[in-house]
Amino acid sequence: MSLARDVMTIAAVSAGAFFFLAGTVGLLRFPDTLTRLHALTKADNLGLGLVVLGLLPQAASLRDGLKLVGIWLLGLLAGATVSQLIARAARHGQLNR
Amino acid sequence: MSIETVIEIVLAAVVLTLGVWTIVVPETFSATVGFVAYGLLVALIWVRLDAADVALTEAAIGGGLGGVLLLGAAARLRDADMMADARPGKLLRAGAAALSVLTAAVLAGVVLLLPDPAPTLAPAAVANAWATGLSNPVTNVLMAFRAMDTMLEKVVLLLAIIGVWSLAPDSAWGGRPGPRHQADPRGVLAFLARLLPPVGIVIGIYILWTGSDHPGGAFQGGAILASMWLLAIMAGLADTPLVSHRSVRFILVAGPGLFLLVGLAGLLFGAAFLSYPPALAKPLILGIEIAMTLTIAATLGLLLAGAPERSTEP
Amino acid sequence: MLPPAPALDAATTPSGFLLVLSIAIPIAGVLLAFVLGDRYVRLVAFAMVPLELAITVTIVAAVPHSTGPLVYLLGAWPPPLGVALRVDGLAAVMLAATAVVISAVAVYAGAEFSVTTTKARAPFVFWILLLAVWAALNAIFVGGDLFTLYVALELLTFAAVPLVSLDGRPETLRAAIRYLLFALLGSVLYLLGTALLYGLHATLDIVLLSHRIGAEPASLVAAALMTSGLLAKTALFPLHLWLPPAHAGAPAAGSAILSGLVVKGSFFIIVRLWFQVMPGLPGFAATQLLAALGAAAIVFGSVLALRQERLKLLIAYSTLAQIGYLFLMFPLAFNGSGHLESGGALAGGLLQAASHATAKAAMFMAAGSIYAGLGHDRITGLGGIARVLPLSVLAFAFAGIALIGVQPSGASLAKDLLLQAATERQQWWWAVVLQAGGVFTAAYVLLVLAHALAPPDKPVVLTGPAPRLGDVAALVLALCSLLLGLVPWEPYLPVPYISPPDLSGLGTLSKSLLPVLGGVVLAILLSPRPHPFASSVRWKVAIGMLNRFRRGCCAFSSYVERGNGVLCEWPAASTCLLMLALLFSVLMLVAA
Amino acid sequence: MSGVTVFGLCAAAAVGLGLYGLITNPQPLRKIIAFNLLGSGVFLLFGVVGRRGAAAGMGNDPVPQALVITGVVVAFSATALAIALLLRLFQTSASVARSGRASPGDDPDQVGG
Repeated sequence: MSLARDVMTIAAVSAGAFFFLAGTVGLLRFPDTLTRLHALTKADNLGLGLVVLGLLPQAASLRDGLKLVGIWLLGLLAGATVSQLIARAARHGQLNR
Repeated sequence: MSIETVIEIVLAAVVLTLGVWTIVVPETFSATVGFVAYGLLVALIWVRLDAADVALTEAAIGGGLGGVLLLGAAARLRDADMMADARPGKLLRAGAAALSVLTAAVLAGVVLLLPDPAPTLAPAAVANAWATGLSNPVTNVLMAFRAMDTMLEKVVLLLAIIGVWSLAPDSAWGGRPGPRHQADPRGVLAFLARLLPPVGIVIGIYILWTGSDHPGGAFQGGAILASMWLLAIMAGLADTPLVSHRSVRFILVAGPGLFLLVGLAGLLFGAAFLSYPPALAKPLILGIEIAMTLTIAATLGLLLAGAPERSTEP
Repeated sequence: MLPPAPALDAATTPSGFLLVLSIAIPIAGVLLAFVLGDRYVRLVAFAMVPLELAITVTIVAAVPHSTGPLVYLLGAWPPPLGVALRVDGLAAVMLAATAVVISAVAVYAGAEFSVTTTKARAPFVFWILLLAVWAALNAIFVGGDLFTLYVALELLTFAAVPLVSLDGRPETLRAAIRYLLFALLGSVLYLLGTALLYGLHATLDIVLLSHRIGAEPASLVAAALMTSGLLAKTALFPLHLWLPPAHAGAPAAGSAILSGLVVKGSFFIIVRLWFQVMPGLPGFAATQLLAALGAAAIVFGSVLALRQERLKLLIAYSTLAQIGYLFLMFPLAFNGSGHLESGGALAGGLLQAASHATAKAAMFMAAGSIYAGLGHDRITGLGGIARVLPLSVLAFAFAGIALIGVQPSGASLAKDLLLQAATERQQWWWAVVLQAGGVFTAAYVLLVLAHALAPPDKPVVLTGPAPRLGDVAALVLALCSLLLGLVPWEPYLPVPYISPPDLSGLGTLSKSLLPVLGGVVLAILLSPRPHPFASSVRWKVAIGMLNRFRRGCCAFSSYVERGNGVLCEWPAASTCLLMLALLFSVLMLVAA
Repeated sequence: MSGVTVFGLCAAAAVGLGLYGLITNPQPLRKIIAFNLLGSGVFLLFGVVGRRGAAAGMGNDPVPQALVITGVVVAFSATALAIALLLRLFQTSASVARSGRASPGDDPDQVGG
């Protein structure tokens, strides 16, 4: 049982780490703000989600598990809002790089 | 070398790289962003040092509110070169670099020379925890053993507010701090500012409450409440209060005031100034912490809002 | 397990609760005034000042009757876990000086900072900060824990900085920023030292540390870092870049507090550190370096004071010189067995601090009255002022005479004590510096008085009413400083026997006259502007002969000014700070 | 134990970095950032000291932790005060310059937005 949990954790967290890596590379390499944002939100939403998913089997109690999911949801909310704001600012031409 | 040491070395290296970048990058705005990232990663170091209370504080201040403060200033001072001193010459910079490296080297040497096993007060703090009934030793130190420092620190916060307000133009004295923020009421910021505060307030209160037994406490909780308030202000849902308003003033002194009153009660009726009778210790400390959380939230929010700029008359 | 606390400290002493009140009452005043708001601020301050004064008097009266220091254990927790407050004789002297100066400033500022509907901001800030400065200083004087002292020191900085920029002009804002940043740099270095000390000894209590500390390299580095950080906050040469603009820019009552008291806070912590935490560690060379910086401060501060055009700046530079004077006691307290001895030299230093606090506050208050009366404070435009503002000029004169060290002022007793220590320790060079310091002081005081007593070029028109009550407060403060030498100091300070001042003797007369005469000569030689001294024919002849020499002196003083300009650049000053920290580490390591 | 040493060296380096920035950076805001960096190095040193003093079932001595929390609050207040001074100086010198030149410059109130 614990082996299955560990395998799932390793798989999901590795996948999450991969998305973070890809997102970071994209953030550094993509040419303009909107595409960079695209890369960043992938890392945030999917990467963080997968990491949280991977950690859930390791949670000691239901409360800890709920806290983990709460972190993911708050991360999603913040990420979505901030990317919206940045994208709007970029479209209005305030960020020219 | 264990995997943990490798992670720690990588973490330290990333933190230092960010630190170097923060210092040498030419644009002030980039330096500010670098500092925010630095602060968040330093919070991770605190976790690795097994100091979760400090990690929370560092994340709330170094990466959070401190970042907001610095970013706001960087945005407002975008082309403020007139305030800069002359750029020091190459020779001076080399000298300063040499001296800083030397100082860091001396410090590093001293750190390596610290005695082993290290002297510690942890056993004493744990052994005396009975006096308060709280099982978070950091809260015990802050609220009981070294309560004087905490009280003076709250007065420092109040003086910072007075110092910031003292910079108001005479015409705006008693008015509202900072500019009035306008945001699209159906925009995403306003949406967030409606959605997040209920959650944030619950989390802030939870962190205050859990601080008596687990990592957390008045300062960390207050910082979260302050950020919720600031979010509402930035989204245009709320305005900064009049600084002359009596209730604002009252909230700002509630924490240190209650602290002082409980302390004086201990002087008059109890064992000593800032001592708590063991039976009442927990409720008294919690009461002070609740008042302090409110005070801290208001203080941090107003510190970020800045000096009064708009006079009482519209 | 940790060794138990020494028996001396194990319990609160009977009147220990007074120490708590000495901090709690001004804090209560701050909180109350803040809530009640603009209209009642001054009222709260006026209620708190006598209360706090009474508590200080009680503490000072209680100290001689106690066998050791008065002790209070906060929360009944003994150190190292808890924090203790302690008052010994040194702290009592500083508490008393603070109480006297703040009370006088409160009387002085009563009229200037009254609340009117049009300007409520400045009075609100001023009165609250006055109480906050008091709370912070008392916490520094009675605090027995190095970290509590850090918080108190920050409290002091936060109370002092807004006083500088109270009028909101760009120059004073700039001065305030510079002051704040440099003070923060200093306090971070201090905090770094406390971190190291905690890592070594797991306590920050002053008494416990003094038992545990040894000549470990880490302790010495910590001490060096803390010392240099505190020197930055005390503005000892060459770390003085922030002081003159900050002290000259504040309103007069604020300047009196800043110059008279605020710099003494960090100075007092240095004294605690060197004399109580680690009397055996610094070694000969470090004490000599400290006093050498003091001597340089005397020369720089005095020469620059003589070159100022504005009275307030002159007084600010005089503070720079007087701060240097405070550091001359360190080598003189260094005895044959390699310890800093709490003896006559320490008494002299503390006495000098107390008399400078009173005299300098009085000087700034008098200068403020003069500024209010004339609408300017150009020194060359002071002619005739003695006739229209006699009280202000008298207060300035008394304060100046007290600073010069004319019998029976506190400064003269301090000088006697330090000179005696110099003879005992066979360090004649500091005796020379001590005497020269008196001559320099006389030079800039006499320069101002000569201008003030000179006949006016044109009739003097007062732009504002003369603040009578304020001038009386300044005068009382100046008289305090002038009579400090007559106070029986034995219960508080380790004063060795000194023959009582003999006011009529020939020796006394010459001792008082010599610095004055020397001062006249120096003032003529070093001040670049035309002199009121030079108006009489006889002087003209003398000066004609001296002219070449005078030109040389002027060149010297302009070099000093240029050098000062370089040192007052931010990078240079902060580099000096680091260099001092490293230098102190090296000197202490070599001595250990 | 070696993790503690790593962070101890990291703290020393952060102090050095902060000092260098504070000395050489001409802009006040950058000085404030450098001060914060310096401060975080000092706090980390406290943390390392506390971590070394782990005992009695605690991973970190609570006393230095409490000192750091107090110190962080003080440093934040200092930053806020310094920035307020800076913004006010910016406003006043801008308005002084404006009235001096009598030409329409940037209104500092509008820059913040």
